[in-house]
Amino acid sequence: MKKILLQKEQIDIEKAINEVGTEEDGAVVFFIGRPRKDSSICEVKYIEYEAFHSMAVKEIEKIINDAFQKWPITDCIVIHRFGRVELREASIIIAVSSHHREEAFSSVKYIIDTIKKTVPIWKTEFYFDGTSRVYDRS
Amino acid sequence: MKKILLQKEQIDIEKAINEVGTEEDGAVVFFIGRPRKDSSICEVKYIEYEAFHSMAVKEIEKIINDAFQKWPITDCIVIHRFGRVELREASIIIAVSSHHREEAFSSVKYIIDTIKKTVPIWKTEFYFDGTSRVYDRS
Amino acid sequence: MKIVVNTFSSVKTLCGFSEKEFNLNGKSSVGDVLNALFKEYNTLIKLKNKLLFAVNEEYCDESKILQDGDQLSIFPPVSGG
Amino acid sequence: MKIVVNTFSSVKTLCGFSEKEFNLNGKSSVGDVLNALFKEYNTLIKLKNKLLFAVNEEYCDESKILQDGDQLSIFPPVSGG
Repeated sequence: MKKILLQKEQIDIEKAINEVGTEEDGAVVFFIGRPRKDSSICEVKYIEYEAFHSMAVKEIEKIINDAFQKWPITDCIVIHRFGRVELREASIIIAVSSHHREEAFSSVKYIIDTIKKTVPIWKTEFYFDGTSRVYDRS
Repeated sequence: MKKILLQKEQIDIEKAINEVGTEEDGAVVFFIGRPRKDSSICEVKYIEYEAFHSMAVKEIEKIINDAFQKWPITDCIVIHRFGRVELREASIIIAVSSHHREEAFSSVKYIIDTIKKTVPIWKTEFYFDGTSRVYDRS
Repeated sequence: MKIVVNTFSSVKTLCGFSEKEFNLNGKSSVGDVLNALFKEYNTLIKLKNKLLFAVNEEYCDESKILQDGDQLSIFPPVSGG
Repeated sequence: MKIVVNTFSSVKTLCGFSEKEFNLNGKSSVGDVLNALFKEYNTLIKLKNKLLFAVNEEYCDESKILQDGDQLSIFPPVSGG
Protein backbone atom coordinates (compact mmCIF):
# COMPACT_ATOMS: atom_id res chain seq x y z
CA MET A 1 0.00 0.00 0.00
CA LYS A 2 1.23 3.48 -0.92
CA LYS A 3 -0.49 6.64 0.22
CA ILE A 4 0.44 10.29 -0.21
CA LEU A 5 -1.45 13.24 1.22
CA LEU A 6 -0.74 16.95 1.05
CA GLN A 7 -3.16 18.53 3.47
CA LYS A 8 -3.94 21.72 5.35
CA GLU A 9 -5.46 19.88 8.32
CA GLN A 10 -3.58 18.43 11.27
CA ILE A 11 -2.27 14.92 10.70
CA ASP A 12 -4.12 12.03 12.36
CA ILE A 13 -1.08 10.05 13.44
CA GLU A 14 -2.95 7.23 15.12
CA LYS A 15 -4.96 6.63 11.93
CA ALA A 16 -1.75 6.39 9.89
CA ILE A 17 -0.21 3.94 12.36
CA ASN A 18 -3.28 1.73 12.21
CA GLU A 19 -3.28 1.79 8.42
CA VAL A 20 0.27 0.54 7.88
CA GLY A 21 1.36 -3.04 8.29
CA THR A 22 -0.07 -6.43 7.44
CA GLU A 23 -0.08 -9.44 9.75
CA GLU A 24 3.24 -10.43 8.19
CA ASP A 25 4.93 -7.16 9.19
CA GLY A 26 6.96 -7.21 12.38
CA ALA A 27 8.10 -3.60 12.19
CA VAL A 28 6.70 -0.12 11.69
CA VAL A 29 9.05 2.85 11.62
CA PHE A 30 7.54 6.27 11.93
CA PHE A 31 9.13 9.65 11.38
CA ILE A 32 7.46 12.83 12.60
CA GLY A 33 8.85 16.21 11.59
CA ARG A 34 7.89 19.22 13.68
CA PRO A 35 8.72 22.96 13.47
CA ARG A 36 11.64 23.89 15.71
CA LYS A 37 11.40 26.88 18.02
CA ASP A 38 15.09 27.77 18.06
CA SER A 39 16.02 29.01 14.60
CA SER A 40 19.43 30.57 13.94
CA ILE A 41 17.80 34.03 13.82
CA CYS A 42 15.23 34.13 16.59
CA GLU A 43 12.40 32.21 18.22
CA VAL A 44 9.99 30.61 15.80
CA LYS A 45 6.30 31.02 16.58
CA TYR A 46 4.94 28.98 13.70
CA ILE A 47 5.81 27.90 10.15
CA GLU A 48 3.96 28.26 6.91
CA TYR A 49 4.48 25.74 4.13
CA GLU A 50 3.85 26.52 0.48
CA ALA A 51 3.69 23.65 -1.98
CA PHE A 52 3.74 23.19 -5.74
CA HIS A 53 1.01 20.63 -5.15
CA SER A 54 0.82 18.52 -8.28
CA MET A 55 4.58 18.32 -8.71
CA ALA A 56 5.17 17.73 -4.99
CA VAL A 57 2.86 14.71 -5.03
CA LYS A 58 4.61 13.36 -8.15
CA GLU A 59 8.03 13.79 -6.57
CA ILE A 60 6.98 12.09 -3.33
CA GLU A 61 5.55 9.27 -5.44
CA LYS A 62 8.91 8.83 -7.20
CA ILE A 63 10.72 8.68 -3.86
CA ILE A 64 8.32 6.10 -2.45
CA ASN A 65 8.61 4.00 -5.62
CA ASP A 66 12.39 4.15 -5.31
CA ALA A 67 12.14 2.97 -1.70
CA PHE A 68 9.96 0.03 -2.75
CA GLN A 69 12.60 -0.81 -5.40
CA LYS A 70 15.45 -0.62 -2.92
CA TRP A 71 13.92 -2.48 0.03
CA PRO A 72 11.28 -5.18 0.61
CA ILE A 73 8.77 -2.96 2.38
CA THR A 74 5.02 -3.48 2.56
CA ASP A 75 3.22 -0.21 3.24
CA CYS A 76 4.21 3.43 3.07
CA ILE A 77 2.29 6.56 4.04
CA VAL A 78 3.63 10.09 3.58
CA ILE A 79 1.55 13.04 4.76
CA HIS A 80 2.86 16.61 4.44
CA ARG A 81 1.06 19.70 5.68
CA PHE A 82 0.78 23.00 3.86
CA GLY A 83 -0.29 26.33 5.32
CA ARG A 84 0.31 27.19 8.95
CA VAL A 85 1.86 24.60 11.27
CA GLU A 86 2.25 25.34 14.98
CA LEU A 87 5.10 24.24 17.23
CA ARG A 88 4.74 20.58 18.33
CA GLU A 89 2.33 19.82 15.48
CA ALA A 90 3.57 17.43 12.81
CA SER A 91 4.57 19.09 9.53
CA ILE A 92 5.28 15.69 8.00
CA ILE A 93 4.85 12.06 8.91
CA ILE A 94 6.35 9.05 7.17
CA ALA A 95 5.25 5.55 8.16
CA VAL A 96 6.72 2.39 6.67
CA SER A 97 6.04 -1.22 7.59
CA SER A 98 8.06 -4.29 6.68
CA HIS A 99 8.57 -7.89 7.75
CA HIS A 100 11.90 -7.04 9.42
CA ARG A 101 12.98 -3.76 10.93
CA GLU A 102 16.15 -2.97 8.96
CA GLU A 103 14.34 -2.13 5.74
CA ALA A 104 11.73 0.02 7.48
CA PHE A 105 14.49 2.09 9.13
CA SER A 106 16.49 2.41 5.89
CA SER A 107 13.53 3.42 3.77
CA VAL A 108 12.08 5.99 6.20
CA LYS A 109 15.50 7.60 6.43
CA TYR A 110 15.90 7.56 2.66
CA ILE A 111 12.42 9.03 2.15
CA ILE A 112 12.80 11.96 4.56
CA ASP A 113 16.36 12.74 3.36
CA THR A 114 15.21 12.79 -0.27
CA ILE A 115 11.99 14.72 0.39
CA LYS A 116 14.06 17.48 1.94
CA LYS A 117 16.17 17.68 -1.22
CA THR A 118 13.73 17.30 -4.09
CA VAL A 119 10.08 17.90 -3.20
CA PRO A 120 8.86 21.42 -4.15
CA ILE A 121 7.65 22.58 -0.76
CA TRP A 122 8.99 25.70 0.96
CA LYS A 123 8.79 26.93 4.49
CA THR A 124 8.59 30.43 5.86
CA GLU A 125 9.44 30.85 9.52
CA PHE A 126 7.37 33.35 11.47
CA TYR A 127 9.09 34.71 14.56
CA PHE A 128 7.81 35.93 17.91
CA ASP A 129 9.06 39.47 17.09
CA GLY A 130 6.66 39.67 14.14
CA THR A 131 9.26 39.15 11.41
CA SER A 132 9.50 36.21 9.06
CA ARG A 133 12.02 34.56 6.76
CA VAL A 134 11.66 32.43 3.66
CA TYR A 135 14.10 29.54 3.47
CA ASP A 136 15.66 30.12 0.05
CA ARG A 137 19.38 30.09 0.93
CA SER A 138 19.82 33.55 -0.65
CA MET B 1 12.73 12.83 29.77
CA LYS B 2 13.17 9.08 30.09
CA LYS B 3 10.29 6.69 30.58
CA ILE B 4 10.17 2.90 30.74
CA LEU B 5 7.04 0.80 31.09
CA LEU B 6 6.57 -2.95 31.17
CA GLN B 7 2.85 -3.51 30.93
CA LYS B 8 0.19 -6.11 30.26
CA GLU B 9 -2.21 -3.60 28.68
CA GLN B 10 -2.21 -2.47 25.07
CA ILE B 11 0.12 0.43 24.35
CA ASP B 12 -1.39 3.88 23.89
CA ILE B 13 0.76 4.99 20.97
CA GLU B 14 -0.84 8.41 20.50
CA LYS B 15 -0.17 9.23 24.17
CA ALA B 16 3.50 8.30 23.77
CA ILE B 17 3.83 10.43 20.64
CA ASN B 18 2.32 13.42 22.41
CA GLU B 19 4.64 12.97 25.39
CA VAL B 20 7.93 13.06 23.50
CA GLY B 21 9.52 16.19 22.15
CA THR B 22 10.00 19.73 23.31
CA GLU B 23 9.43 22.82 21.19
CA GLU B 24 13.12 22.65 20.27
CA ASP B 25 12.79 19.15 18.80
CA GLY B 26 12.33 18.92 15.05
CA ALA B 27 12.23 15.14 14.88
CA VAL B 28 10.50 12.19 16.49
CA VAL B 29 11.38 8.67 15.42
CA PHE B 30 9.07 5.91 16.45
CA PHE B 31 9.59 2.15 16.26
CA ILE B 32 6.69 -0.24 16.66
CA GLY B 33 7.34 -3.97 16.94
CA ARG B 34 4.48 -6.34 16.22
CA PRO B 35 4.13 -10.15 16.25
CA ARG B 36 4.60 -11.67 12.77
CA LYS B 37 2.12 -14.19 11.44
CA ASP B 38 4.54 -16.13 9.24
CA SER B 39 6.97 -17.94 11.47
CA SER B 40 9.41 -20.49 10.03
CA ILE B 41 7.28 -23.28 11.48
CA CYS B 42 3.66 -22.33 10.92
CA GLU B 43 1.16 -19.52 11.21
CA VAL B 44 1.37 -17.56 14.44
CA LYS B 45 -1.95 -16.79 16.14
CA TYR B 46 -0.56 -14.74 19.02
CA ILE B 47 2.55 -14.34 21.14
CA GLU B 48 3.10 -14.47 24.86
CA TYR B 49 5.92 -12.54 26.45
CA GLU B 50 7.48 -13.48 29.77
CA ALA B 51 9.71 -10.95 31.49
CA PHE B 52 12.18 -10.93 34.36
CA HIS B 53 10.58 -7.63 35.29
CA SER B 54 12.99 -5.91 37.64
CA MET B 55 16.08 -6.86 35.66
CA ALA B 56 14.39 -6.07 32.32
CA VAL B 57 13.61 -2.54 33.47
CA LYS B 58 17.19 -2.10 34.69
CA GLU B 59 18.62 -3.34 31.38
CA ILE B 60 16.35 -1.06 29.33
CA GLU B 61 17.42 1.81 31.57
CA LYS B 62 21.08 1.05 30.83
CA ILE B 63 20.41 1.01 27.09
CA ILE B 64 18.55 4.33 27.21
CA ASN B 65 21.32 5.90 29.28
CA ASP B 66 23.86 4.69 26.72
CA ALA B 67 21.79 6.26 23.93
CA PHE B 68 21.72 9.59 25.80
CA GLN B 69 25.52 9.34 26.14
CA LYS B 70 26.02 8.58 22.47
CA TRP B 71 23.62 11.10 20.91
CA PRO B 72 22.12 14.50 21.82
CA ILE B 73 18.55 13.31 22.20
CA THR B 74 15.85 14.94 24.31
CA ASP B 75 13.15 12.41 25.24
CA CYS B 76 12.91 8.65 25.14
CA ILE B 77 10.01 6.33 25.89
CA VAL B 78 10.22 2.54 25.80
CA ILE B 79 7.12 0.47 26.46
CA HIS B 80 7.22 -3.33 26.27
CA ARG B 81 4.25 -5.62 26.72
CA PHE B 82 4.20 -8.85 28.65
CA GLY B 83 1.54 -11.56 28.51
CA ARG B 84 -0.52 -12.19 25.39
CA VAL B 85 -0.04 -9.93 22.37
CA GLU B 86 -2.26 -10.36 19.30
CA LEU B 87 -1.22 -9.91 15.67
CA ARG B 88 -1.10 -6.22 14.66
CA GLU B 89 -0.88 -5.09 18.29
CA ALA B 90 2.37 -3.46 19.36
CA SER B 91 4.62 -5.67 21.49
CA ILE B 92 7.08 -2.79 21.90
CA ILE B 93 7.27 0.88 21.07
CA ILE B 94 10.32 3.11 21.20
CA ALA B 95 9.94 6.86 20.74
CA VAL B 96 12.85 9.28 20.67
CA SER B 97 12.85 13.01 19.99
CA SER B 98 15.79 15.25 19.14
CA HIS B 99 16.56 18.62 17.60
CA HIS B 100 17.70 17.01 14.34
CA ARG B 101 16.61 13.73 12.85
CA GLU B 102 19.91 11.85 12.51
CA GLU B 103 20.32 11.26 16.23
CA ALA B 104 16.72 10.14 16.70
CA PHE B 105 17.11 7.54 13.94
CA SER B 106 20.46 6.32 15.26
CA SER B 107 19.31 6.00 18.85
CA VAL B 108 16.00 4.24 18.11
CA LYS B 109 17.89 1.73 15.98
CA TYR B 110 20.50 1.25 18.70
CA ILE B 111 17.85 0.82 21.39
CA ILE B 112 15.80 -1.82 19.57
CA ASP B 113 18.90 -3.73 18.40
CA THR B 114 20.27 -3.81 21.94
CA ILE B 115 16.95 -4.64 23.63
CA LYS B 116 16.70 -7.71 21.41
CA LYS B 117 20.12 -8.84 22.61
CA THR B 118 20.21 -8.08 26.32
CA VAL B 119 16.81 -7.49 27.93
CA PRO B 120 15.50 -10.57 29.79
CA ILE B 121 12.18 -10.96 28.01
CA TRP B 122 11.18 -14.14 26.15
CA LYS B 123 8.50 -14.89 23.64
CA THR B 124 6.49 -18.01 23.05
CA GLU B 125 4.74 -18.27 19.69
CA PHE B 126 1.29 -19.85 19.72
CA TYR B 127 0.25 -21.32 16.38
CA PHE B 128 -3.10 -21.77 14.67
CA ASP B 129 -2.71 -25.55 14.91
CA GLY B 130 -2.72 -25.35 18.72
CA THR B 131 1.00 -25.93 19.20
CA SER B 132 3.49 -23.43 20.62
CA ARG B 133 7.22 -22.84 20.67
CA VAL B 134 9.50 -21.04 23.09
CA TYR B 135 12.28 -19.04 21.43
CA ASP B 136 15.33 -20.41 23.21
CA ARG B 137 17.56 -21.39 20.23
CA SER B 138 17.82 -24.95 21.57
CA MET C 1 5.36 30.33 -29.37
CA LYS C 2 3.86 30.68 -25.92
CA ILE C 3 4.91 29.27 -22.60
CA VAL C 4 3.62 29.76 -19.06
CA VAL C 5 6.06 30.61 -16.29
CA ASN C 6 5.00 29.92 -12.75
CA THR C 7 6.94 30.85 -9.66
CA PHE C 8 6.95 29.81 -6.00
CA SER C 9 8.14 31.05 -2.65
CA SER C 10 10.77 33.82 -2.78
CA VAL C 11 10.88 33.75 -6.59
CA LYS C 12 7.19 34.62 -6.61
CA THR C 13 7.82 37.46 -4.16
CA LEU C 14 10.74 38.84 -6.21
CA CYS C 15 8.91 38.58 -9.56
CA GLY C 16 5.55 39.72 -8.28
CA PHE C 17 3.59 37.09 -10.21
CA SER C 18 2.82 33.45 -9.63
CA GLU C 19 1.83 32.67 -13.22
CA LYS C 20 2.52 34.60 -16.43
CA GLU C 21 2.41 33.86 -20.14
CA PHE C 22 5.53 34.58 -22.21
CA ASN C 23 5.91 34.86 -25.97
CA LEU C 24 9.20 33.43 -27.17
CA ASN C 25 10.74 34.19 -30.55
CA GLY C 26 12.20 31.00 -31.96
CA LYS C 27 14.16 28.29 -30.16
CA SER C 28 14.61 29.22 -26.50
CA SER C 29 16.08 27.44 -23.52
CA VAL C 30 15.16 27.71 -19.86
CA GLY C 31 18.34 29.80 -19.49
CA ASP C 32 17.14 32.25 -22.15
CA VAL C 33 13.87 32.82 -20.28
CA LEU C 34 15.80 33.17 -17.05
CA ASN C 35 18.06 35.87 -18.49
CA ALA C 36 15.02 37.77 -19.69
CA LEU C 37 13.57 37.54 -16.17
CA PHE C 38 16.84 38.75 -14.60
CA LYS C 39 16.63 41.88 -16.83
CA GLU C 40 13.05 42.58 -15.84
CA TYR C 41 13.31 41.58 -12.15
CA ASN C 42 16.83 42.62 -11.04
CA THR C 43 16.48 41.41 -7.46
CA LEU C 44 15.98 37.85 -8.69
CA ILE C 45 19.72 37.80 -9.47
CA LYS C 46 20.54 37.18 -5.80
CA LEU C 47 19.09 33.68 -6.24
CA LYS C 48 21.15 33.00 -9.39
CA ASN C 49 22.82 29.55 -9.34
CA LYS C 50 20.45 28.50 -6.57
CA LEU C 51 17.24 28.42 -8.58
CA LEU C 52 15.56 25.16 -9.54
CA PHE C 53 13.61 24.58 -12.75
CA ALA C 54 10.91 22.21 -13.87
CA VAL C 55 9.26 21.92 -17.25
CA ASN C 56 5.82 20.34 -17.10
CA GLU C 57 6.53 19.33 -13.51
CA GLU C 58 9.77 17.49 -14.28
CA TYR C 59 13.08 18.86 -13.02
CA CYS C 60 15.46 20.08 -15.73
CA ASP C 61 18.47 22.34 -16.08
CA GLU C 62 18.97 25.65 -17.86
CA SER C 63 19.91 24.04 -21.16
CA LYS C 64 16.45 22.49 -21.60
CA ILE C 65 14.81 23.69 -24.85
CA LEU C 66 11.22 24.83 -24.43
CA GLN C 67 8.31 23.74 -26.57
CA ASP C 68 5.13 25.62 -27.36
CA GLY C 69 2.68 25.30 -24.47
CA ASP C 70 5.29 24.28 -21.91
CA GLN C 71 4.85 25.14 -18.27
CA LEU C 72 8.15 26.41 -16.84
CA SER C 73 8.31 26.47 -13.04
CA ILE C 74 11.02 28.44 -11.28
CA PHE C 75 11.64 28.20 -7.55
CA PRO C 76 14.27 28.48 -4.84
CA PRO C 77 15.85 25.45 -3.08
CA VAL C 78 13.13 23.39 -1.44
CA SER C 79 12.71 23.33 2.35
CA GLY C 80 9.86 20.96 3.11
CA GLY C 81 9.85 18.12 5.60
CA MET D 1 25.83 -20.65 52.57
CA LYS D 2 22.49 -20.21 50.83
CA ILE D 3 21.63 -18.82 47.42
CA VAL D 4 18.36 -18.58 45.53
CA VAL D 5 18.20 -19.79 41.94
CA ASN D 6 15.44 -18.45 39.75
CA THR D 7 14.70 -19.56 36.23
CA PHE D 8 12.78 -18.21 33.28
CA SER D 9 11.21 -19.38 30.05
CA SER D 10 12.40 -22.78 28.81
CA VAL D 11 14.84 -23.15 31.72
CA LYS D 12 11.91 -22.89 34.09
CA THR D 13 10.03 -25.53 32.09
CA LEU D 14 13.01 -27.90 32.03
CA CYS D 15 13.82 -27.49 35.74
CA GLY D 16 10.22 -27.43 36.91
CA PHE D 17 10.76 -24.59 39.36
CA SER D 18 10.90 -20.83 39.03
CA GLU D 19 12.62 -20.20 42.34
CA LYS D 20 14.53 -22.56 44.63
CA GLU D 21 16.94 -22.21 47.53
CA PHE D 22 20.27 -24.03 47.27
CA ASN D 23 22.79 -24.80 50.00
CA LEU D 24 26.38 -24.52 48.79
CA ASN D 25 29.36 -26.06 50.55
CA GLY D 26 32.20 -23.57 50.42
CA LYS D 27 33.34 -21.40 47.54
CA SER D 28 31.14 -22.03 44.51
CA SER D 29 30.91 -20.45 41.10
CA VAL D 30 27.90 -20.07 38.83
CA GLY D 31 29.38 -22.94 36.80
CA ASP D 32 29.42 -25.21 39.88
CA VAL D 33 25.72 -24.60 40.49
CA LEU D 34 25.03 -25.15 36.80
CA ASN D 35 26.80 -28.52 36.82
CA ALA D 36 24.73 -29.57 39.82
CA LEU D 37 21.59 -28.55 37.93
CA PHE D 38 22.67 -30.51 34.83
CA LYS D 39 22.97 -33.64 37.00
CA GLU D 40 19.52 -33.14 38.50
CA TYR D 41 17.75 -31.89 35.35
CA ASN D 42 19.33 -33.80 32.43
CA THR D 43 17.24 -32.16 29.73
CA LEU D 44 18.68 -28.76 30.65
CA ILE D 45 21.90 -29.89 28.94
CA LYS D 46 20.43 -29.16 25.51
CA LEU D 47 20.68 -25.44 26.38
CA LYS D 48 24.31 -25.75 27.51
CA ASN D 49 26.50 -22.95 26.09
CA LYS D 50 23.39 -20.94 25.27
CA LEU D 51 22.32 -20.16 28.81
CA LEU D 52 22.61 -16.67 30.26
CA PHE D 53 23.33 -15.90 33.92
CA ALA D 54 22.73 -12.96 36.21
CA VAL D 55 23.68 -12.58 39.84
CA ASN D 56 21.54 -10.05 41.67
CA GLU D 57 20.15 -8.92 38.32
CA GLU D 58 23.53 -8.19 36.73
CA TYR D 59 24.78 -10.33 33.86
CA CYS D 60 27.81 -12.48 34.65
CA ASP D 61 29.59 -15.55 33.29
CA GLU D 62 30.06 -19.02 34.71
CA SER D 63 33.25 -18.11 36.57
CA LYS D 64 31.44 -15.67 38.87
CA ILE D 65 31.90 -16.67 42.54
CA LEU D 66 28.68 -16.67 44.54
CA GLN D 67 28.18 -14.98 47.89
CA ASP D 68 25.78 -15.92 50.67
CA GLY D 69 22.31 -14.60 49.88
CA ASP D 70 22.96 -14.13 46.16
CA GLN D 71 20.13 -14.44 43.67
CA LEU D 72 21.32 -16.47 40.67
CA SER D 73 19.07 -16.17 37.60
CA ILE D 74 19.40 -18.65 34.75
CA PHE D 75 17.63 -18.21 31.44
CA PRO D 76 17.81 -18.94 27.70
CA PRO D 77 18.77 -16.34 25.06
CA VAL D 78 16.36 -13.41 25.24
CA SER D 79 13.75 -12.84 22.54
CA GLY D 80 11.90 -9.67 23.45
CA GLY D 81 11.19 -6.70 21.22
